[in-house]
Amino acid sequence: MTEIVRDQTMTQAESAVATTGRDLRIPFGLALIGLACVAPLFLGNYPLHAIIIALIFLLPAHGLNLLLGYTGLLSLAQAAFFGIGAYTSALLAVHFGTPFYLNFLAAGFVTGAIALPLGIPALRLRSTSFVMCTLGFVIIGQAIAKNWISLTRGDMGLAAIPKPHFSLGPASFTVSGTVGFYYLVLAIAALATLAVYLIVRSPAGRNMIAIRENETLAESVGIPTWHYKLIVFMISAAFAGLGGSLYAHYLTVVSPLTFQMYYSTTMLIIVLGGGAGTISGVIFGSLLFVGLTEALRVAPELRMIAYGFFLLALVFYFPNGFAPLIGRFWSFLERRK
Amino acid sequence: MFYTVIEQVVNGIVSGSVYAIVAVGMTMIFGVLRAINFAHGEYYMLGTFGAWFAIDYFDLPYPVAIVIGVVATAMIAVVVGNFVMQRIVGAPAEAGVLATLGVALILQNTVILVFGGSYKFFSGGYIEPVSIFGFTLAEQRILIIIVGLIVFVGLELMVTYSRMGKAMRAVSQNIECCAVVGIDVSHIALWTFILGAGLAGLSGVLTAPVNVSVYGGMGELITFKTLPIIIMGGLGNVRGTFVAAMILGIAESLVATYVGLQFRDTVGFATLMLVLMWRPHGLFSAQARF
Amino acid sequence: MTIELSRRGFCIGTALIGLQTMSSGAFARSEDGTVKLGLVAPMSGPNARYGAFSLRGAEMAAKEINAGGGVGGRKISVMPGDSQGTPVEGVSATRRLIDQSQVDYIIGDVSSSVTLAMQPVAEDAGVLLLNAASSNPKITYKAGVGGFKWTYRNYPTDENRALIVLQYAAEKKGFTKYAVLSVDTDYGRAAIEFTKKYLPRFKSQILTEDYYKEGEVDFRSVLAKIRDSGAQAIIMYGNADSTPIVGRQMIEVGIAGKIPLIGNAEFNTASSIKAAPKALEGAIEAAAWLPAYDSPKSKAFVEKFIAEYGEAPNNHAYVHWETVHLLAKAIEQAQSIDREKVRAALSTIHYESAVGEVTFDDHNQARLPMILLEIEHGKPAIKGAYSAEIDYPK
Amino acid sequence: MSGLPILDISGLCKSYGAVRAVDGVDLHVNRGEICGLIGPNGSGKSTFFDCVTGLARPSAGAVKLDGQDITGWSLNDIAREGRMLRSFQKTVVFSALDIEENLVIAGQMFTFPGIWSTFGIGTAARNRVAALRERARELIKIAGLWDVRFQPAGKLSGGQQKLIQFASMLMPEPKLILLDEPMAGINPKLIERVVDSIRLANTSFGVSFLIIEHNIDVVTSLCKRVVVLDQGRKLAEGTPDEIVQNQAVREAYLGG
Repeated sequence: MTEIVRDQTMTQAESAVATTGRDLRIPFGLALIGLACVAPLFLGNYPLHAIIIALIFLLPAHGLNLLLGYTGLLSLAQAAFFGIGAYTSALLAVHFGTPFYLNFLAAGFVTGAIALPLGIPALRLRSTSFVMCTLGFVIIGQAIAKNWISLTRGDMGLAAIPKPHFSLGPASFTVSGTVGFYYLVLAIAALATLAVYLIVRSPAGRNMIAIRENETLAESVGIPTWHYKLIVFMISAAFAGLGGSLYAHYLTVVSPLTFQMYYSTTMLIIVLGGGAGTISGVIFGSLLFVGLTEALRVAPELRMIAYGFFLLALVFYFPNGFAPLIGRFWSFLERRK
Repeated sequence: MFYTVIEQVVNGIVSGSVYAIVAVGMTMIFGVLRAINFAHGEYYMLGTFGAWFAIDYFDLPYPVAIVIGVVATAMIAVVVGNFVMQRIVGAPAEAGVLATLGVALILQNTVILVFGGSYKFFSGGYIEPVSIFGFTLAEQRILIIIVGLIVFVGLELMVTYSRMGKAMRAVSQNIECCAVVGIDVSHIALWTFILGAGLAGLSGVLTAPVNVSVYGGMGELITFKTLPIIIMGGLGNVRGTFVAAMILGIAESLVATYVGLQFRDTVGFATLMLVLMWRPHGLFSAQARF
Repeated sequence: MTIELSRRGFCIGTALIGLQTMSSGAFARSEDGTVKLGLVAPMSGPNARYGAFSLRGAEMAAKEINAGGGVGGRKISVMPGDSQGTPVEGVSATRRLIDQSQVDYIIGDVSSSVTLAMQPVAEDAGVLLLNAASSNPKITYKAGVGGFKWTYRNYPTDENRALIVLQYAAEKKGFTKYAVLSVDTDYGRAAIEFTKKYLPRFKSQILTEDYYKEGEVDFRSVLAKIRDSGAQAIIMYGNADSTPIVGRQMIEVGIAGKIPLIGNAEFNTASSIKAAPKALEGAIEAAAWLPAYDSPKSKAFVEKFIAEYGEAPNNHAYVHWETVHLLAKAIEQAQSIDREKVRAALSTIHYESAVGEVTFDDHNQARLPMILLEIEHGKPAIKGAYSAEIDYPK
Repeated sequence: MSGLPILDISGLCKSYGAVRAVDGVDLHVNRGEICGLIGPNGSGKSTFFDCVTGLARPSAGAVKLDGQDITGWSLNDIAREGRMLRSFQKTVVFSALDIEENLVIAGQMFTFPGIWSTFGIGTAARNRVAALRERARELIKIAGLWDVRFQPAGKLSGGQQKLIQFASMLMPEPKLILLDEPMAGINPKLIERVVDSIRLANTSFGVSFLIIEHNIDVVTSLCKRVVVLDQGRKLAEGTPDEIVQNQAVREAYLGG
């Protein structure tokens, strides 16, 4: 079930039922935010690193959630846009020495713009062919990164991407340490989450859900499904590009392996595992599937085997991922006496 | 110059045959299960590993290793077929994509975990070069072309004359009707899957001697090469798949020679995307199944 | 009321548990006296074999040192980090070793692309990065007086290698026309770049130029092109795993024994030669070290390695073994595990390695000889050891 | 102006390869009229509907809505105008969403000027949605679905789903509604309720209807005029009584 439905139901219920107990959702949410803000005080550098990676992956996952969870389009292209974003940022930083915020915005803008000509032919295809086409973007993206050597340095990758640097008038500072980067990524992730929230709660979000539920019916009530799909495809690409930019600036290197199926699979697991069509599920998913595996230093093979079994379980046993669980938790917090 | 072109075409036919043997299995699986099998290349890898294991650990001769490789693949396919593939009959396309993606991750990484991720040396096969019409080819490559032809003719005969083949064709055309006239769809799906996976395994074993190196990640590359082939060939269309495989094999070979080796692996998907933009349903009709 | 209490309690409880579990992740630098040595190498992925050899070499050295009482009474413990052979994972592994395992020194990586990406990370953290197996010259162009003061390299560079190979091919074999078939990485590309730099000196030219991806299996098209191009030798700077494949396919297209391979891609190992004896006959290779190298220390290492692991060591096993010993000597000379002091000791060290004395120049680059060999009658024959002073770009 | 028919279709053709599914049909619907469209299975009724509403592109002919030529417009272009809406035989609701959401979605595109404005988060957008919700609640009450309004639409019975769909189509206050077998697959007890709703919409909201229906009783009670299609051509036209008496129509049904 979608969040919108649940939320609406709750507002209705609120007016209907006399409230005697306290709704603990807001205090709990504030506690979580507070915890996130003070995390560096009691977390070591390494757990912070794991959370940073998880928050970076949250951006493309949010994008994929808009596309898959809300609009119902299964796309494997997130890794391609993630890579384009990373390279855009890295190239700007290395060649022109532009500041971080410019590279970051440019990454989002460029990937969104590239998604337009790619989306127009791809979105005309149906299910399987669309999936293949998006997979093609990843493979061709990698080939371009590998072979356009004069621009990308090929397999050698681009190294020594400068750390984010901000200057406001006379004051300037460089985000170099893990803690500094943590706050930067946390702020960006929070803004991105807010943006997604606003999109899905807007009338357009409702239209996206209508398209997911039944495209022809959506057309028949006047929703220009084609335009919406294209716009959402571009937004989701832009999110992936922003994530890629952060990734490049955090790790200070990019290589053609940024374009790989593994990243698309990871993003799929985050979205489907956390619960497609819910925002809290995607946040939970990225912390669990990326943050925790990174923190526990699970060997890559074991991690992928676990991902594989998890995908099967998602398809056959719990198609909504952790969403029902999270939903129950929220209503547990909200429940009155 | 002309000689080189012909030689490259022959090279292309060899790799085309390899792709064809893998891709027909994948396309038949699509026909019956309506699911793109993202794990298909992994069965190719499993076949190779089975044969490598037989040769490296037990010193068995290559022909025995072929049998072991194919049988091992088929046995794994029985397990996967029972637990995964039968369940995605009739499920939406996305479920098939995700489930087979999961299977691919499990198979590939289990093999890497067990045998290590590095390259292994495959020592079996018939690698002595022979000369035909002035071309030198390893005997193994001639074997690949011959097996490719046998598989093609065999499949054509099977779907036309055998009971199982006819049932497969029926299921691929209309799944609801089959259930009505008493064809056990899930049974057919399982056997089609085992046949397809077995063929992929066979292709792997046959290719190993000329590719020399065996490693856990090799299946993914094959999956990525076969996906465009089966879509261009018209999903579920065996003849179309054969033609598409040959076209891709030859195109790759020519690109490697005249454009650059580094661009070869992109040919498949680049062609696919051009084709999809021009004809969204592939080069060959998907209606003419089997 | 009870329900509400328990719910509130639950919230606070969760927060506390979270605090507790997370804070346990941040442990302080260990003071138990061991020397923590991080080893970044490809432990998984296509180059996992290199990582395995590197780790065995390093661990064997650590064992030897610990058996002899450690360095200044401290034991060495080797902590592996998996780079998967990719820059991104390499940086991740390096950070993990520095932040989480709190290592004092890092040895790594094999692949030049990865090492180049690791340099700024080690520099930021002020952790000594001692490279033992990457050959791209840029690594030490940028080190020492070039900038990164924490990067050292105990391995000869490609510039050296390219020159030696080309010189031998031109002067002893009389080759002037070459085809290039190298791996598409920093290593393969840089080696060709430096080869090109010295081509005019030997009045030679490159006729065809191709780069292959790691994991490539079909070289027939390219080899046929090379056959028709009229090249006299194939310059190949690649990884060991491709050598048997290239060799076999050279036999197939009929150039084995006619156009030899020159460069570096483990042409000299028994397994490569066994895979395609005809193609590798006459191959010329410049290596930092090879098992057949004739010095007492080298022979003893090979024997001990085989006794320990039941397999002959490769180049990577040797260089990592030697580098751990080198580092131990530096620590001993510094009489401290203080990083700054160890770094200073390294800069002035005179270390007797199996291939000769090691000293570092002002770019933190070890002065090391390159061993040149040719495969004759199925066995590597050593043609001499060459070394050259590097001209750093001003 | 009011003399003009609300929908005027002339010479509509649709071919699939060599097959002519619709072959030169002329049809009009007058203002305020409930017009029936019947014919045996495979006579081209649904294809005709698809061509008129933009789901399929007609091969030839012209469709005029309210005097405006809308031939070749896409389904959402036509629907977004809010003048002519259509229903479907099988799929009728957004099944995961509750009734109110279904209705709000059905009304959204007519109150927001352009796609970009739907991404709006300001007061204007919120007020628009609030107004939609208000109207949705009214319609839910009229349709008698108030008690089940928070249930996912897909969980409700076929008849209730038809009512939801019907209510959805009234959200933008259309002038003409095309119904594709509104009575198919619903409980006979509910038929009366759906018929009443159609009549109510016709009389109090002034909506015209074109209805494909197999249930001849429903057609007779609702429609003043009935058009019969057979093999893609118009076979007959007239009052329900005339049609029932028509020899050609009887043969077509018996023969088909």
